[in-house]
Amino acid sequence: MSDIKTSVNLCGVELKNPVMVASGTFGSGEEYSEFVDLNRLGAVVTKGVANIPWPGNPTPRVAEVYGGMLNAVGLQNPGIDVFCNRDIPFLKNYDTKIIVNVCGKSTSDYLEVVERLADEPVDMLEINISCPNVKEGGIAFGQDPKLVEQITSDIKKIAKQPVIMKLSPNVTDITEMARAAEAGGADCLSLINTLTGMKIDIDRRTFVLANKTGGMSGPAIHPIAVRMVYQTAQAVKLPLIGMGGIATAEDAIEMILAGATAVSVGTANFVDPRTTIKVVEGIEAYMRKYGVKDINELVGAVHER
Amino acid sequence: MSDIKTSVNLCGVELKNPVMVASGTFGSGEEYSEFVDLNRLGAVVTKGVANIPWPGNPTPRVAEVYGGMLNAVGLQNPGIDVFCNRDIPFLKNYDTKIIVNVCGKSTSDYLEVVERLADEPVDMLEINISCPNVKEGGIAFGQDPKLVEQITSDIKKIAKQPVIMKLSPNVTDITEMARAAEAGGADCLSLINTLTGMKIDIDRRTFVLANKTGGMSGPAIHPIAVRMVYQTAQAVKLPLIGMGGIATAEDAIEMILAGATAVSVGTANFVDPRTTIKVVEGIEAYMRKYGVKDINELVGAVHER
Amino acid sequence: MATKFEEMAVVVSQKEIATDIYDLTIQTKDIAANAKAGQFISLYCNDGTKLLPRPISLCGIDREAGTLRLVYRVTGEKTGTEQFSKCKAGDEIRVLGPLGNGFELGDKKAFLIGGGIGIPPMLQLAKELNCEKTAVLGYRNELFLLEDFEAVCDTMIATEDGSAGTKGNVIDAIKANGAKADVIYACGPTPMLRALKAYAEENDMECYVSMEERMACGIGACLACVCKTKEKDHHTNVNNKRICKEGPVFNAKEVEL
Amino acid sequence: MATKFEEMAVVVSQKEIATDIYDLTIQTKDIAANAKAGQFISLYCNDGTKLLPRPISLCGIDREAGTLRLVYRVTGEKTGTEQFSKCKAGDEIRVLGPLGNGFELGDKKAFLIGGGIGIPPMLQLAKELNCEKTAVLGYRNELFLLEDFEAVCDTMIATEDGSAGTKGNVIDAIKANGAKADVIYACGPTPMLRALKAYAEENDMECYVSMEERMACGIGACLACVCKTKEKDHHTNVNNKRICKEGPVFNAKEVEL
Repeated sequence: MSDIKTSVNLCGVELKNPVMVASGTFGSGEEYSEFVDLNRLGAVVTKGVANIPWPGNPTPRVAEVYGGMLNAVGLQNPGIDVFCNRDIPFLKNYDTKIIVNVCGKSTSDYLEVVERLADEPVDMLEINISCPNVKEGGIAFGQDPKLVEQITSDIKKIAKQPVIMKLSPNVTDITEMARAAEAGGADCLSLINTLTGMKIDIDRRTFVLANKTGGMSGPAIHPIAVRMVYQTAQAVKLPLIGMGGIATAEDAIEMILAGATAVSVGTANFVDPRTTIKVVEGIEAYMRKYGVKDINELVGAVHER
Repeated sequence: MSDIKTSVNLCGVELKNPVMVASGTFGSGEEYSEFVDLNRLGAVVTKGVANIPWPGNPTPRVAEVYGGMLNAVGLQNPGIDVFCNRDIPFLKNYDTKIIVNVCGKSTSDYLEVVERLADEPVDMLEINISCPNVKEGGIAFGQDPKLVEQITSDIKKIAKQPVIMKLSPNVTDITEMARAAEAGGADCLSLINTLTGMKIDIDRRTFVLANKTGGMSGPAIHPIAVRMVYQTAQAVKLPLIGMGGIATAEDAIEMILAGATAVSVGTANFVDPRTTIKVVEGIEAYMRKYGVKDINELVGAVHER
Repeated sequence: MATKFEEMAVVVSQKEIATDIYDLTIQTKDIAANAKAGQFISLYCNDGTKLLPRPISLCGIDREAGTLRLVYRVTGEKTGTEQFSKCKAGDEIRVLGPLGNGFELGDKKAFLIGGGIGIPPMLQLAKELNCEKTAVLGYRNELFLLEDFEAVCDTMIATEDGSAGTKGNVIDAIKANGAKADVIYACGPTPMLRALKAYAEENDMECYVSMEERMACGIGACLACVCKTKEKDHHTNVNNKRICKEGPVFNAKEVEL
Repeated sequence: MATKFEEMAVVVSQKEIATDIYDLTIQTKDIAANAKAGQFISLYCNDGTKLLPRPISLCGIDREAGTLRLVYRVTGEKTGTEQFSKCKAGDEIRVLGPLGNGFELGDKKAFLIGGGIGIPPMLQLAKELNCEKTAVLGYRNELFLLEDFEAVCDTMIATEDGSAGTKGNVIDAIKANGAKADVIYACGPTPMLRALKAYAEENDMECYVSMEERMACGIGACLACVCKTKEKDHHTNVNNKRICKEGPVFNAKEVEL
């Protein structure tokens, strides 16, 4: 492994490799630790945590769609207290970076969590302003550039860790949201969250999801994610974490070439619990095949035909 | 067939069934007439036609993606004169409705085509204000509600046929665009056009498409289309033509239940040239299975679980 | 200690035993040896358009041979289950398991109640329970697995159309036979489980139900397949237990049905 | 009059004849009987994640037996061509064809020039051309189909590494052999076609080239696979001919390369 450098630096945080997991697809790592050596991941991004426990949405919460899935879990989470007492200590057993995904229904919800995390041994915060499955907060913040900038700057005032703003793809122009987050002082951006979709059961003539709509993820959305990462990389100077349908090392490399410094594996964890490790190994194999000494050479390296 | 009624009425135009084709995937029908009896389609929607011939984009113009494809053909078309002299007479040989898709780079381009079509024997006009692959016009119109309303009302002033406005999914809120088109006097809406995507060749580290980005279509985008059709059906009173990833009768019925009065088969024509006929037959089979006497009973008939 | 295994299982045999009901035996490497009655496994399609695993309960476990018997229903055309139904001896299916908690084996006089495609998991339980036990099987009309049950325990059946056994549902069959027990183990449609929960309460019986919900990960990470519980759950502290992890078997008193 | 057919073709035989080069024979119902040299067919994957057909040129046409021979390259892992390469006798592949214009057969002294995976379509042409003809085949290093050509016409070869025939490209081989002809038929990489177009102009030869581009529909409807042409095209009147419809064979003078 020593012949190639796979480590990347995300606003001061050094990851051993660019492969992390997408929030909400990996819990806090415990369930997957039976299949994946968490020490081999660049970072674990936890499921979103709020100031208090959230029960989430009614079931059914997931539906399969062509090449992907819809989810409307609704950010069920145990609240920041249980999280700090249980999930952070669990993750501290591993040599990987800890990125805590933060959700809320109001600015003060977010700030309460961020403040509570200030003295915790976590490496970065990812702010979920783009969950399509909760009525208040979430998506409402992520679709308006003024609100994006405001909440970013409010959070940055008190955050002790670098702040990643997670962007919604359900917008006309993702670069507008990216620039707003940059203007608000974000350290990093992650994109894309899920695209809002719907599935109807034609035999029962009902919505498959109790929530009617759900966030679409999986390989089906990958080309949209690559496009948005590319556009965002052209628009801002911040490092990007690319996600959306990454299931193979090839998908991850495509995202890196588009401009992502790191990548997250999401839905693919459900399809094969060892996907993350396969992506780590596949990136190394690609680097060796093409004589890439340092993965940073690949970031944003797509060029005209 | 007489036991069930499959005909639908789109703002005064009676289609024998709700199945049509998506503009740009079927030419003007000639190439597919070897595989499909055009008399069995509710309507043929032609490839977009402008006031003058357009050469389109450089190649490669298409790329395959997971469960779909990207295209950046760039609306290559022969211009309205050739179209009126060749394509309309061809289609008049068949007992199907003719819907002409109109594209332009400026309002006056659109108006010139609409005016030229005024005395032609075509049934409806579909105005493409949402093509992501041409720099001027197209998408620029479709992402701004003021422009949508303005161009709709300009066209309605001179159009002799009912006007369908074709909406872009690359927006934060499709209902805003739908309401703008309704306010401008549109007779009908069609949605969704393609989602902007990108594919990178990781071996060459180049964009697969000469145009860098392309419009994504195919089954992968179906859940997003269903969601947008449902939302739009709740927001406006106009009849809707649903499209986006319809490859089977089940997909078509899902779209109808979501609120579409008619549906268009697009990319699936490339996958199986007889898809349209299979959808027509599959809808009839579904109606018989569930004792649906009139397809209009199904339009928007999705209900809560 | 790894307790779950992802494997390429090999089909040993498969046949259709009733309309759309398939009886599949697969050879596993580690799963069968570690499985118990009431657990399930996830089966993956070989088709990139259907990404999520299909949870299927264990109808039989042969720990020595390392084989699992799965009896499942094909839910429609172009479905994942249809895909599995076409597999022949020697074909491979990717699987993950064993998953879920399974039944706790007690020694009280028991009813093992299965309704429709909830019948199969009761068979392995019938084999493992070392106590007085009666299987109560509810069918629409077409019978399956009946001889398998009759070989291991007393069995009574109900059919919706009365074509065999008691006409009606499983509770009708119990009443018609004047049968009694101290504990119910059950798997089947939610209305049946709901009725059994009420029946157990009325008759002061314990009742354990195996539940179903749409799943994604199958291992407790995604929080898709929760059910409402009386007690706060361990994971989120919000009365939402994970069917794939804390379940699928719950004490009926603990869950909303 | 239908001239194109969508069919389930049946694999008759398949073998790998060089690294990643496969030789596939399929039984068709109507396609072979209606096909000519230089045409192609579209092959569909059996995998819903790969929707677009793969155009593959015809290496051999047996109109009486109704079979087609396809010699194609597997372009990578998890590709459609890899999927085809795994088909065995008796397997079905959905196909559409014959597509495109094919070569017009003349009687002038001809070079049949193939480069790499452009070699296969020249074989059927060699069989059909009733004139003086020489095949000129350019390989990287590994030879394939050579004996097939030698059985039907004079053949000269070039290899990039000089391991067989002339070291260099197809034009080097022609020069080294001092060969002359009046017309060129060619299929291969664009740089080769470009060089042949120039060579033909210099030597006052006719030159017909078979071109490639990414396709979607394969029948002329989607306008994906156009090439720049000197003349206005019939379809759009904008100097863009459709490779799948007006092509894939063009007079080199008519197209930009």
